[in-house]
Amino acid sequence: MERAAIIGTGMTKIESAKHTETFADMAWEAVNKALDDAGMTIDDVDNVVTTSNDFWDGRTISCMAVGDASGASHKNVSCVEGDGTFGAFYGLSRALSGSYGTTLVTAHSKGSESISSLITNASFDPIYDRWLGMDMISASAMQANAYMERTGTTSEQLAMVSVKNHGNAVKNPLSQLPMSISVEDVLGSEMISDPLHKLDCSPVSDACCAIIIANESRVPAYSGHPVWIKGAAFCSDAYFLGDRDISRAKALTEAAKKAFSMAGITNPSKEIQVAEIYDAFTYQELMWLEEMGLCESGTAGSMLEKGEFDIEGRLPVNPSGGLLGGHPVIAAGLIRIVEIVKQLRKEAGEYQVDAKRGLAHGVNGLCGQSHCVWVLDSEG
Amino acid sequence: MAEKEQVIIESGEARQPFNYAVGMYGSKFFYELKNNRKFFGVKCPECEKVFIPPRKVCGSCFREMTEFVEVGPGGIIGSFTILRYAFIDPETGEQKPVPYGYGFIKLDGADTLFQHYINIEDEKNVKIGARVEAVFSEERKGNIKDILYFRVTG
Amino acid sequence: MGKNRVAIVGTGQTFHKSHRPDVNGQELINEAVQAALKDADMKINDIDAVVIGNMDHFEGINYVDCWSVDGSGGVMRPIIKLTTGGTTGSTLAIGGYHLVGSGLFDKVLVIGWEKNSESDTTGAITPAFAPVWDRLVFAGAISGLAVEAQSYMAKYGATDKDGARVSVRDRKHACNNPHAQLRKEVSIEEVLESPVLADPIHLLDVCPRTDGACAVIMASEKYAEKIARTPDWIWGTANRHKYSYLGDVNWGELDSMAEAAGEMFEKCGIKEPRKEINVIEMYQPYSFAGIIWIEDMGIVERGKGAEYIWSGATDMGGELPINPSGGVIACNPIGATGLIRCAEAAMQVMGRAGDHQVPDVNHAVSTGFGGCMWTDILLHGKQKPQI
Amino acid sequence: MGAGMKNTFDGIEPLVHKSQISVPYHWWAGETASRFFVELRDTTKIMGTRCDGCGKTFVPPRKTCPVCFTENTEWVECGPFGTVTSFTVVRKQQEALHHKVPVIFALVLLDGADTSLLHRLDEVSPEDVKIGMKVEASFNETRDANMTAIAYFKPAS
Repeated sequence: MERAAIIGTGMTKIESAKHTETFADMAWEAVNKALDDAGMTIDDVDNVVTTSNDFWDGRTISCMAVGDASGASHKNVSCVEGDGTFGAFYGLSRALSGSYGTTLVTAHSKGSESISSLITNASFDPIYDRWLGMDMISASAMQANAYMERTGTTSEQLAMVSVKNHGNAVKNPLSQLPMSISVEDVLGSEMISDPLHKLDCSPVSDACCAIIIANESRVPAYSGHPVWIKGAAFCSDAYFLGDRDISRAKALTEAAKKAFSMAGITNPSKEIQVAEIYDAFTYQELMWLEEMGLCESGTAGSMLEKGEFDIEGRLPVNPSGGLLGGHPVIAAGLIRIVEIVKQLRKEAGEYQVDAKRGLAHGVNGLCGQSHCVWVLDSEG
Repeated sequence: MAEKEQVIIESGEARQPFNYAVGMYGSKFFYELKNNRKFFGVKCPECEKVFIPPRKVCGSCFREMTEFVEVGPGGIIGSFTILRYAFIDPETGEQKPVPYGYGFIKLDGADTLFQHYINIEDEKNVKIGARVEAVFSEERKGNIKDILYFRVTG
Repeated sequence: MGKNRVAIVGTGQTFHKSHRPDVNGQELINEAVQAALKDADMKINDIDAVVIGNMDHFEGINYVDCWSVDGSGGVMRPIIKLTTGGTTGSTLAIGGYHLVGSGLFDKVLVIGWEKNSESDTTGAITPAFAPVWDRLVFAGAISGLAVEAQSYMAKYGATDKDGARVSVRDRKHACNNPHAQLRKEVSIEEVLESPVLADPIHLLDVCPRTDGACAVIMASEKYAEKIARTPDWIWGTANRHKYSYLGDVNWGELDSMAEAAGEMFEKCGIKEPRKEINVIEMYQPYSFAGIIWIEDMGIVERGKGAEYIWSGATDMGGELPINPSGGVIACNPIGATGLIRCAEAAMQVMGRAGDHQVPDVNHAVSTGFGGCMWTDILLHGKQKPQI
Repeated sequence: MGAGMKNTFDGIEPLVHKSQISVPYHWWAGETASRFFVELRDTTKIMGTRCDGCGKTFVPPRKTCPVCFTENTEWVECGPFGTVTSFTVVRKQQEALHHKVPVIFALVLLDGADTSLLHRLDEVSPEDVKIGMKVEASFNETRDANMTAIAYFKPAS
């Protein structure tokens, strides 16, 4: 891959409900923060990619709400539907194709405006599965059971992910759910769908996030501190849950392998120094870590117990608090990228870790059907 | 002949409820509409266009707008059509009554057009450029239906 | 212009129909995909990545990229969804162009599809617009288009007979396209006598409701000429998706077309589009657009659209044939429609358009339309573009 | 937001527009799913399709193999017995649910199939459900041509 960097980032605070703000209001805030961060004006942006989802937004052409407020009025613009990491991937490809030097990528969502059980139920196949009444939580719970059965991971270990990430969120002023809690608090919280308690699940959130990607030739022109994109790849598994071994995430393994290979990484568990990954549910942090090759299969739970994924640990995972600290669907993956950029620029404040190379991860679909993996580096 | 039967899976009522944030600009608009029967737009500090509905950003100039400007209540028909075909209204899940006049109203002092119903009882007077005024609902709740429709005044 | 050359090396379409009860959505998609693979003489395992799109509320399926993989070939492959409303199909084509142009993939499968028979089309398209302001009175695509036609007619004195002439052209062209849904000639009188849907638009002025899918395979320069004898090189793309509210639109002129076409022709070195372009596949969902939008595209002067249409210049055999496939008036599976324009333009350049082939095509233009009066545009060419 | 805007919006309540998108859908099952549903309704047989290319038997059936794109023409009867490959017990009433909690969802690998079928378990206490347990399909007395022809799966007799 040719060289490209993230030269600016901006995001709103993640909140449970931004009642006073429209999608456009949120986009305006995130985009201007990213422009300021990069030392750019909107005229320096060659093209725009927005990321949204028509179901979550309750709008058939959801990108229409944010184009003007994202500065796209007189520019080439497109819209990815799915997680923000996928939007960023398309933004990257537009910056690499030579057509544009810089791409502004945004991602937004307001979970507060819809009923997530109904929105995610609409992801099930209408002919065979939807009538059952499942949603993202019950599907994920089924995956959690399969993963725990295969690896012997325990409910206590799941709970420790919640304790760690909500604890990390205390240090992140943009996080929605900073909490100092114990394993007992998690296990004692309401059982939603076995084995997932309320505190095993990420919250419903509102936020918008923006990044600016530049190809190598344009990076030096701006004052922002660039973070280099070393690898980016995505991959999808089969659709029907019954077609997959849902205790595994084959597509993640494949996407990570490709991203690592692009970045010249041969031993990811040693070479990746910080990871922001898609912990929509506690078990996912452990399962994704194993499946992307950052630890051996079945060992994430015990490594977590030893503190290896803590902010001070060997491989800090979700030092920002992750999705458990705030889960604006669609924006969530782009926020993971922004958090890694903060870490590599040493701008993460109280949750700063010591890292030069980091991994960001996003997910589309039920039970992690489709994954996007980014490897970022502080040096070119 | 089992293979020949074409099965249809019906969704039944596939209702997705939403709580759309109106935003502060829109909330101010509806406050003035409800309490004072006044229309407000917002003016771009750069191109000086007055936008209705009011919103934070002038897309063309990429500038934040802060100056509210009263517009209307009179205006002209900027463009219109008369809808004559039946369809399902997604806000109710039921057939929308037709025909109805669908207008883009250029309120006095505004640079963009405001969409609403146009009364078509006197259809021959409904044309581009005709002067119109808003007819308000007696019981106003702070939403777009506080205006019943626009009617041609001459 | 891009630094890596990108070409279309194969296209596939379903035989578009008003409804396809014999297949579900995934199976419909698969028909187009298999047709494109066959056209390019490739296997699904040759494909590096898939780009797919539609409009969610027509079928009511969330995360269509994930759901589609049984038919789209996305199993254990990168798949990404792009969606921008009516422009989705052309947005997908532009997406495939950039994904290949980036050097990240060599062979990309681009898929647009829609099963419009599975919902109420107007009911499903109304939520495209702002819930607080626009949905109360909005009534689907036709209402906005009627407003455009009214505005143009008021300004330039065009009549509904002018619109009818465009419909007559496209419906005649469609008779030569085996994939078109409506293949029946009509007369001007029949158009004018058909029921009025929204003044001044008659039933026969507008597109039908369609189930269909289209797939296009794009390849990098390294592979393009090995796969196709005459690849269709993409010279450039541009688009404009401005306005957030329908009332912001400058009704009667398609500003997005003027801006996007202007940018694209300039960066591709096209100085006299009317002379340099040999065929246009335009996303023209109703007849009056055939008059108005060629003015915005810079083919003819403002107000001269109708005269140009009546001259026969845009008919098959004319100076600049428009919509040899029959266009959108003959067939409109919305999420596929913009991509069908791209595929048809590619077929013209590659010499694979069969009975609706325009002779000696050097440059073709395809467009997409949708959203809040938005435009996408692509320039296709037989020669390799300069980079 | 600047101080000036704060004054402009003094006393203005932020409004929320309560609305909905209510569009009914009728999805064509297509010939392959139609045949599956008609068999379920008329004969209570659970039919899968076998891919000639990779040899896998798919339930629900596929017209074309999702992996190798081979047309699947061979129909194979599967079940009615099978094995639970995963499950969950939903404890909190969610909007999408049609039954009262607790509701047990499960993936069932039917005998003779290579993919699992997503369905519901009943006639079993939530505490007794285990991955690996043997179950069988329980059919409704009156059946429509859709997935509800199978009422649920229950512990194998």
